[in-house]
Formats: sequence, structure tokens, C-alpha cells
Amino acid sequence: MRWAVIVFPGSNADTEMYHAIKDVLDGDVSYVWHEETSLEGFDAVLLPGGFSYGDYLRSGAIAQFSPIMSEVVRFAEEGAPVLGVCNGFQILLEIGLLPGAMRRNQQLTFLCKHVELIVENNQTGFTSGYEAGEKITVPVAHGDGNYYCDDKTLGKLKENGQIVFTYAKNINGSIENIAGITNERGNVLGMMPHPERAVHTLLGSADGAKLFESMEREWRERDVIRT
Amino acid sequence: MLSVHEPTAQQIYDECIYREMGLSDAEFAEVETILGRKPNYTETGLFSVMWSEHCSYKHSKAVLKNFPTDGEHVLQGPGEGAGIVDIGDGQAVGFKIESHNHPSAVEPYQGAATGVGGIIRDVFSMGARPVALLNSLRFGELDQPRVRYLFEQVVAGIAGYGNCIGIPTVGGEVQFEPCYQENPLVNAMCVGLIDHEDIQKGVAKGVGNSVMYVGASTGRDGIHGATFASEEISEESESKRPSVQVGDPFMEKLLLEACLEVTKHDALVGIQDMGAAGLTSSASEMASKAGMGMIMNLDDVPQREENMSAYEMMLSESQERMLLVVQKGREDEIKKIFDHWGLAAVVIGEVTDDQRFRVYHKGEQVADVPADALAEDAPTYYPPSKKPSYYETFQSQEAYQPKVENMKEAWLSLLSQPTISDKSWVYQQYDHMVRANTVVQPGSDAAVVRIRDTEKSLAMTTDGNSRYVYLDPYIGGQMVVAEATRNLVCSGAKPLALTDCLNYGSPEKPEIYWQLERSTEGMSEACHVLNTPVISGNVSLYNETQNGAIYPTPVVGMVGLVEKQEHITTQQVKRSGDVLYVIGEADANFSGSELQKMIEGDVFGPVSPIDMKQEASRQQALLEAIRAGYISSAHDISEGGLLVTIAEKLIGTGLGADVTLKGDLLAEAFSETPSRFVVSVPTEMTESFENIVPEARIIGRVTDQSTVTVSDAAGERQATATIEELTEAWEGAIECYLKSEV
Amino acid sequence: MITVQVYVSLKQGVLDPQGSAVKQSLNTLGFSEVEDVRIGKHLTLTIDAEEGEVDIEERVKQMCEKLLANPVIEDYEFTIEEVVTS
Amino acid sequence: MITVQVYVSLKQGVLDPQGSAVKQSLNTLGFSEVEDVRIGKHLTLTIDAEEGEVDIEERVKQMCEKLLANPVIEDYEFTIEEVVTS
Ligand SMILES: Nc1ncnc2c1ncn2[C@@H]1O[C@H](COP(=O)(O)OP(=O)(O)O)[C@@H](O)[C@H]1O
Ligand SMILES: [Mg+2]
Repeated sequence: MRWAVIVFPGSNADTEMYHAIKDVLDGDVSYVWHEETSLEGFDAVLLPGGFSYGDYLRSGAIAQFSPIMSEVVRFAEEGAPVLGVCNGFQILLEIGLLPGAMRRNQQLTFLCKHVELIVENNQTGFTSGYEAGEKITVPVAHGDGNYYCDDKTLGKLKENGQIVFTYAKNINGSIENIAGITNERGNVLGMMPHPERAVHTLLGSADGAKLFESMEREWRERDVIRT
Repeated sequence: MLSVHEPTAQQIYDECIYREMGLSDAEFAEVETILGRKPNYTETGLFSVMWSEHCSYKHSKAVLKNFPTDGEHVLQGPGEGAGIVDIGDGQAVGFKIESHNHPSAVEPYQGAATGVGGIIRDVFSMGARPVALLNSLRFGELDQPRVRYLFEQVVAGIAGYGNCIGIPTVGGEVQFEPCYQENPLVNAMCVGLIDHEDIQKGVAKGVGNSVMYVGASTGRDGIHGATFASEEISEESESKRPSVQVGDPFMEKLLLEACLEVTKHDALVGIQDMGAAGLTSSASEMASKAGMGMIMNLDDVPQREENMSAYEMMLSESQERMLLVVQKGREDEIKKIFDHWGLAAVVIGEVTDDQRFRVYHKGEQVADVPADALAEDAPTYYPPSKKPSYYETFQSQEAYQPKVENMKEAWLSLLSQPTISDKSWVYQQYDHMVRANTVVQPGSDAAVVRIRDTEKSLAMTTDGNSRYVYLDPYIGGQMVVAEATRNLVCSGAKPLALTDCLNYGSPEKPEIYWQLERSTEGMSEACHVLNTPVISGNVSLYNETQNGAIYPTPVVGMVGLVEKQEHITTQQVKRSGDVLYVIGEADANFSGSELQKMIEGDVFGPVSPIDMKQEASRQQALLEAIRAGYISSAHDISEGGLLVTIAEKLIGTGLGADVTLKGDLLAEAFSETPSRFVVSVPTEMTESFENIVPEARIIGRVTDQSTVTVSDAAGERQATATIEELTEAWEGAIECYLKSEV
Repeated sequence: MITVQVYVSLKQGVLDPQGSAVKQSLNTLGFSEVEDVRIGKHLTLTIDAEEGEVDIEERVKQMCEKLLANPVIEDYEFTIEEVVTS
Repeated sequence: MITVQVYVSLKQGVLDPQGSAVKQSLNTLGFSEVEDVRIGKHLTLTIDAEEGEVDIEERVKQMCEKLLANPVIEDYEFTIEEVVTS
């Protein structure tokens, strides 16, 4: 399985994403610079956290126009797995692969700490390794993580099981404690917490590892079906 | 078209215009002697910034000489962007601390942010990859609305810059004291990792080599920032406000990545950041260090504003700029790297062998001065020094003894003092985990950052309790260094070296100069004994307002090496049943303590001396016990004394403790006598532990109850507090102040 | 030269935490008459008139929709001013 | 009810990293006619007319100087509109 970590100018959690794949799966992972125009040969795309273009104007707003992003959209539309973490989530919202938008944290300040998440849906290609309703500990580090969508969208998210992670305690004002959602098809996941920073007990938690393991398992199973 | 009317050399002389730029009559006369003529406006500007206190250290050079700067592991001592220490296997660690006090007093968000940006550039200009940031902050008391504003904005500014650029801010300290009310201190430290062969220097070698400019374009911001930092804060500094710069962390992230790539390129000869005094200092220092000269053409400098004069460009302190010297003919190879990161690199000059620094603008030569004169020939002052009368008074006083009726009440109040209480409101605003190497997060004695693909980690801390330095500069100076080493040792690290930031009032006042002299003597003594050389640092003087000077505040940033992952130790107790030990006896002197401050509203009295030899041997024994695996938690006793230490060890662990105090109860409970520790040891290890640390004394046991009981030697209960009560007192005390508007 | 002022604001109904915080602070500072604060962005674009002669209004609208505002939570407005240059 | 529009912008000459990034982005998106972008804040204050009858202009000026703008790096302007309420 080949993993791509997209690097935008200003991405800064790209290294831990890269190393998470190495450390957890001993996986075949490469950085892909945002000016590239092809994702040929990759099986999964990871949009890392950070401050693409300084997050100036709005988080993720400018990065959506990077050359690689039209490829990412095509990749997603083909049903291949795309994971956006933190700034990666914000970019997915801005480009419209996921519904809704991010506002400033309710408390207005940046928040970095380990938080408890609830796995709301373990029937996705990202979460099959977790128990339904499992509580996991994963760090957050964001200033604009206050998720918003209108009632109609929220209804749809719930109906389709697109709400994958919620915060056990609302830490930033997000609607319905939402921490991570997928698209309707379930192959694009955006989440504010950082699973790639929770892959070793030395870092305070290893609960994020299962997410990457789930992705790999899903790929393997699909691959078996494909061939 | 030059719209600016600059005074002529004659006018500058006749009307003493140089004084407004900060040069004294004698200094101006010296410039005339050096040049053999009267300097023009631009040249006067060059000298005024380079000879400012901030750049030339003219009032502090003499005391800095005392610091030990060598050691077997030191690869680069003071004199470059950052000092560097060997950590084995071809790797090294580079670090430095720097102040941004004056800008932060005027525009706290941007002042703090650009302080962080500046220190990061110092580190990556050496070729080191920045891996962690720390800071040390001082403010007035939080009941003042202005102080709360400064505090909130400074923290937001540090967070804004560090988070965006993606370097974890892993530690620091904050203290609140009335003397910092109008003159807050913002000291920022950056730690970087580097392979020996990549170490860069800021030198302009090789006649004919090109001088290249990279990064943000030059604007009028920060003109005379260095001079501003060398004066007292006054009404007048309000009018100097435009000298505040705005930081662009996104630009710096690009610059950082590009420069680290370039430093591995063999076409690069030298590299230096443009910090204080911008183009002037980076260019003239690079030339002077190499024994060379330089020609610079300002028309080629990227400019953000129109019609800038040579004077303005040379003195601008626009942020996020670097100066490179590149082998002649290979400029394009370097340009290509910057181009990838979307940055323009332009040639603005050339290295010459005439040792002169010559600047051209619009076809005219606007400056021609000896390169050394700017960088090296600033005067050195040996100001008069005088023991302050307050010190004589304190010396004649009795050691302070508090009256405490209720031990538990005092304990809880201590925990809720802003200087002691929980700092998570601050550090949760910093991304302290980015890069996923922070293995001990803020909230323990030192932060620990692992070095990927090795067993090693770096422990780091900033410290500087200025109360003791104020009461007794010599002893206080020793204590500042000792506290930093203690914090590292508790984390399982061997202290390597330190960087220091000397924050003081005006050195032109004999009493202040005395503080500077005595405290640095104390620091030097401690450095010698603890074997921690000074590898870099910064001086910030004139921290005064009409209401007086700040406490003398030397801040120490220290880095230690943890050799194996299993040596990493934190302050929190780990399991019920472990035995609690105290190492070191308490002395019944409360002068300078948190308890004195809390009861009396001020600190006064004589400070008991610290035995540095004992400090060193104790730390060595403790480190040995940690490395042997006998210790499950370690924490030094500092502000608030032993009971505060114990509360900090327990909060958040779900465990409690039964503690028995011997001898003078009050001293045992609350004295801040230095060189002391509380550790927890698994029962099966106690014997081995006692063999290594024979002076350790059992004071109790960790329990799985959610209470702490404190008894005296006779078994009489002196205090019982639930962990909930302790937590409540300690947590949220700062937030509570911030929310109590007006 | 043409100067365009673009105002981007949060949609009515979308909670504005920054606005609420500023209102709070104003109230505590003694400005009790302030009942509501909403915070938006104010962008000033300088546009080269020659090149932009096509249909400035249409162009600015595109800029807003593509980049300057996020239609999920934000509305935008703008005004166009001709600037006489010598 | 009175509505006050406050515009806070960076002083001339003060670096505006946000503005530069947005200009860059607009140019790459094909809006090459955009020569400069400056980004500021736009605050809409709703003020209780009765209470504020004193001297609205003076009050708003105070708000700007005390809280809404940082005179070190920002300038401000405002307009006051009376709003007829039913
Ligand atoms: N208090 C100090 N102790 C040791 N070295 C110092 C001290 N202050 C300054 N230095 C050293 O002097 C050199 C010049 O410092 P500084 O002017 O602050 O650097 P920069 O030019 O990067 O701003 C640096 O190498 C610094 O490490
Ligand atoms: Mg520097």
C-alpha cells in the first residue's frame, strides 16, 4: 500500500504523519509537494496538519487551490481513501469534499492537549479497528476547530452515520461535539484531533494507531475483492 | 527622486543630531577619529545602532567576560547566532535565548511574536533544525487590567508565531511581581539539532563572493529598534511606536526550510539572520568576522515601500530576512533552492578585501566605514558600581519568620498564588506536541524532546527566580543556575550548557551595575561548579520606568542530555505504596519566599548562602539513582516549599500521600531552601536507593486514597487536604484572574 | 487605479464568538450601551484599471466567491471606487 | 437603535502578511489585475440609542482607542447610522 503525505507551503505536521505510517505500519510513504499534479500509484492520501499559507484569510482557504488538490478531488471521487487531519480537515471543508465550515474556537484561544474522543461510527474504512462507542485519547492542537454546519446538513450527517468522532467534552464550541466526519460515501475523513501524534505510549497515547491500521486493513480487503 | 531631506555632516555635528540617535558626544568624537572626517547621516545611523547597548554590549562586556564559556563538549561558544554543544554520534544541539522586552511592552502580541521569530532565525542560521521553543515571562500583578492585557497578548503572540511555524513550545516560566508592571519581560529560547558537519558560521569570506539577500522585503518598520531596546521606557517611547514590527511566521517557515536546504549546499560560504540593526549588523559583522570588507548596493534590496532612504534601509528591522555569502558564479544553484520555496534570493553586494564596508544607493556612495569599526570598536564602559542601601538594610535584618496559624489554609493559599498555580492556561495555547517528539510535556520540571532514531532525548528548561537575585544578587545568581540544573537532573538528564538572558535596569546607575556584577559573579561560580558553560546569551538593560527598575532578572535556559529513554523521569508520582523521600534539610529562613510575599506583600531580609559543592554532589547522586532505575518520580523543591512540591507531585495522578514532617514544622513545610528534592521510590528499591543517596530521608508514602495527610514527628495531625481541595486551589487560579474583568 | 472595498461577514444566525467576546469586554469597560458586536473582514483591493476594464463587478464577485468568502458561513458585499491618479 | 460600522486597518507601512498572501493567491487564480490587498477588521456595533444619547461619536471613539484598535499599528474609522425600529 502506498501512502502520500501532501505537503503545502506552511504544512508543519507532515513529518509526524509520515513517521506514523512508518512507525505503525512500516508502510511505504512519500511526501508529495503541492505543486505535483499526479497521485499515480498511491493508494491513500493524507492531508497533514499545520498552517498552509499561514492560514491567512481562513484556515485552508488558499491551499485548496494548490495544483495537487484537483488530483486529490479526483482521487476521492474514485472512492480512494483520503484522510485530512486538522489543517487537512479544514482544506477538505474549504474545497467542498466535506460539508460545513470551521469557526474560531469558542474560547478564542488555541488549544493543545490530549482529549477524549468517542468513536461514533466504527463501520468506516478508518475506524473498523475500534469498538463502537470506544473512548480513545488523542491530542488536539488548533485555533479554528469549532465545527459548523446548518441543520439540514447536520441531519444528513447523522442519518448517514457520517459523524465518526465526537469530543467526550465539548472543547471548542463544535456543533454536537463533532470532531471528525466523513463524506457520504465514507472514503474521505476529516478530523481535528491528531491520530498521528498518538501512535506510541511515549507520546502519551497510542490510540491513534488503530486508525492507520484500519485504513490498511480496509485497503487489503478491497484489494482482495478487486483482484 | 529623494524626497527626504537629510541633515548634512556639518549639521549633524553642529546641531548634535547624533544624540537623538543615541550616540554620546564622546562616542561621536570617536567616530570622527575613526573616519578621519565627519560622518554623514547614513554613517551616523550605522554607528548609532551598532554601538547601541543592544548590539555592542558596551556596558555588559566587562561582566560577561567572567562567564566560563568552554567545556569539553562545546563546539561553538558565544559569538555566533547560537551556541552549540556536542551530544555524541556526530550530533549536536544549538540554542540561544533572547529578550524582546521593549517591543512587547508597546505592542505585546507582535512584540512577543517577533521575539520568537528572531530567536528561531538565530538557530537555523547556524544550520540547526529548530526542535523546540521555550520562554520566560515576567509581568506585574494580575489584578491590574493592563497587566492582564499584556499577559494575554504576549501568550497569544508566542503561540501565534510558534504554532504557525510548527516548532513546539515545550516549556517556560511565568512570574508576577509589581516591578514588572510597566516593563514586562519576554525572553524566548530556541533549541535546534544539527549534525557536526552542517555547522554554519556568519562569515563573509572569499574576495568576489556574492552577498545575497533572501526573505521578506524591507520596509520602514523597526527603524532604530536596537536603540529603542537600549533606552528606558518612557512617554517618549510611545511616540517611537512605529518601530514595532509585525511578524510573518508563514514567511519564516518557508525561509527556515529553504535555508536548511541551502546550508547543506557547498556553494554557501556564510549565512546570518538580519536581527537587531538589520542589514547593518548582519553585513558588517559577517565582513568583520572574516577580516574582509563588503560592497553593498541598496538599489538591489527588495523594498516594500517607496522612496526609502539609505538610512532607512540600513536601519530597518523588517523581520524574516537572511543574508548569505555565496561562491561567485554559483548564485543560480542557491536561487533554485529558494525558488522551490517561493522565495526570491537576490545579489546585493560583494565581498572585498579592503576591510571597508561601503554602501551605494542611487549611484552614490552613502557610507564608507571600516567594517571592524562597526562590529568591534564600540566603546567598552566600566561603569561605577555601588552597593545599594536596600541591600545593606536587608543584610542587617533577621531571617524572616512567618506566623502561620493554620497550615492547611496557608498551603491552599500558596497553591493559588499566580506564580505557583497551574500554568496550563498558558501552555495549552502553545502547540507543544507538533513534530510528535515531545515526550515530557509542559507541567513537569523540564520538557523532554526525543531525538528520533536514537535512544537519546534532550531535556530543557528556563529558570530565574528574581526575588532572591534582588535580595542578594550573588547568592541569587548562583540559585538561578542551580535551579535550572536541578530541573534537568530531575528529568533524568545530565546538564550540558546554558544560555542566559540578563534583564536589568539602567547600568548607568551604580546600584544597578552592582546588581549586574554581583549576580553574574554568582552565576559564573555556579557554572564552574556545576560544569555548565555559557554558550550563548543576550543582555537587556534599561528595563526601567519612572517608577523604578525591575528586579535584577537573569534568566537561564539550559539543555541536558537524557542518554536512554528509560531514564526519562517526571515529577508526578506513579503508584501507590512508593516511599516518599526528601533530599536536603530545610533552613528556617523565609526571606524571599512565596510565603513571605503572600503574607507581607513584599520580599525582604537576608538570603542564606547556598552550598554549591553540596548542590553538585547531590545532583550527581540523584542522577545516578535515576539512571539506575531506582526512582519513579523526582521533583525539586522551589517556590512554596515542600508541601507545594508534594501537591504538584500528586495532582492529576489519582493518588494521595501520608506525610510526616520532622523538626521545625513551618520550615519543613514551606521553606524554599535550595538544593532539595522530593522523590518517590518503589519499596523494593529503597535499599539500593539509600545506598546511592544516603542523605535521603523518608517522609511518607504514596497512597491510593484521594487525600494528603500531614503529621508531625509525634504523630499529631497538622493538616489533611483532599486532592480535590488541592487541585481546586491550584487549577484555574490564573483563569480566574483573567475572567474577573476590571 | 480602482479601489475595491470588500466586506466579509458571518452569516446571520452563525454564532460569532469573537464578536461576543468583544461585546463582553466593551460592557465591562463601561460601554454598557453596546448590545451586540459582529466582527467581519474588510479587504481593500487595489486593481489595475486598464487590465480590469472588462467587468470589474463581475471579476470581484468571482474573487469573493472563489476565495475571499466562504459561502457556508459568510456573506460578502463590496463597493468600487475609481481613484484618479496623476 | 444605532448601528455603528467600525473599520480597523493596519497603518500605512505596517507589514500585512495576510494581505500579501491573499494578493498572491488571487494572482495565481488568474486575477492578475489585483495589485495590492490590505486586510482589516470590520466591526458592526449595535448600540442602545436611549442609553447612548450622550455623545455617540465620542463614546465610539473611546471604544476604538481603548479596545477595538491598537493605535501602535492600526488606524480606525467609523460611521454611525440611526436605525428606525418598529
Ligand atoms: N549574557 C550573555 N552571555 C553569553 N553570551 C552572550 C550574552 N549576551 C550575548 N552573548 C553572545 O554575544 C553574541 C551576540 O549576541 P546578540 O547580539 O544578542 O546576537 P544577535 O546578533 O543574534 O542578536 C551572541 O553570540 C551571544 O550568544
Ligand atoms: Mg541574531
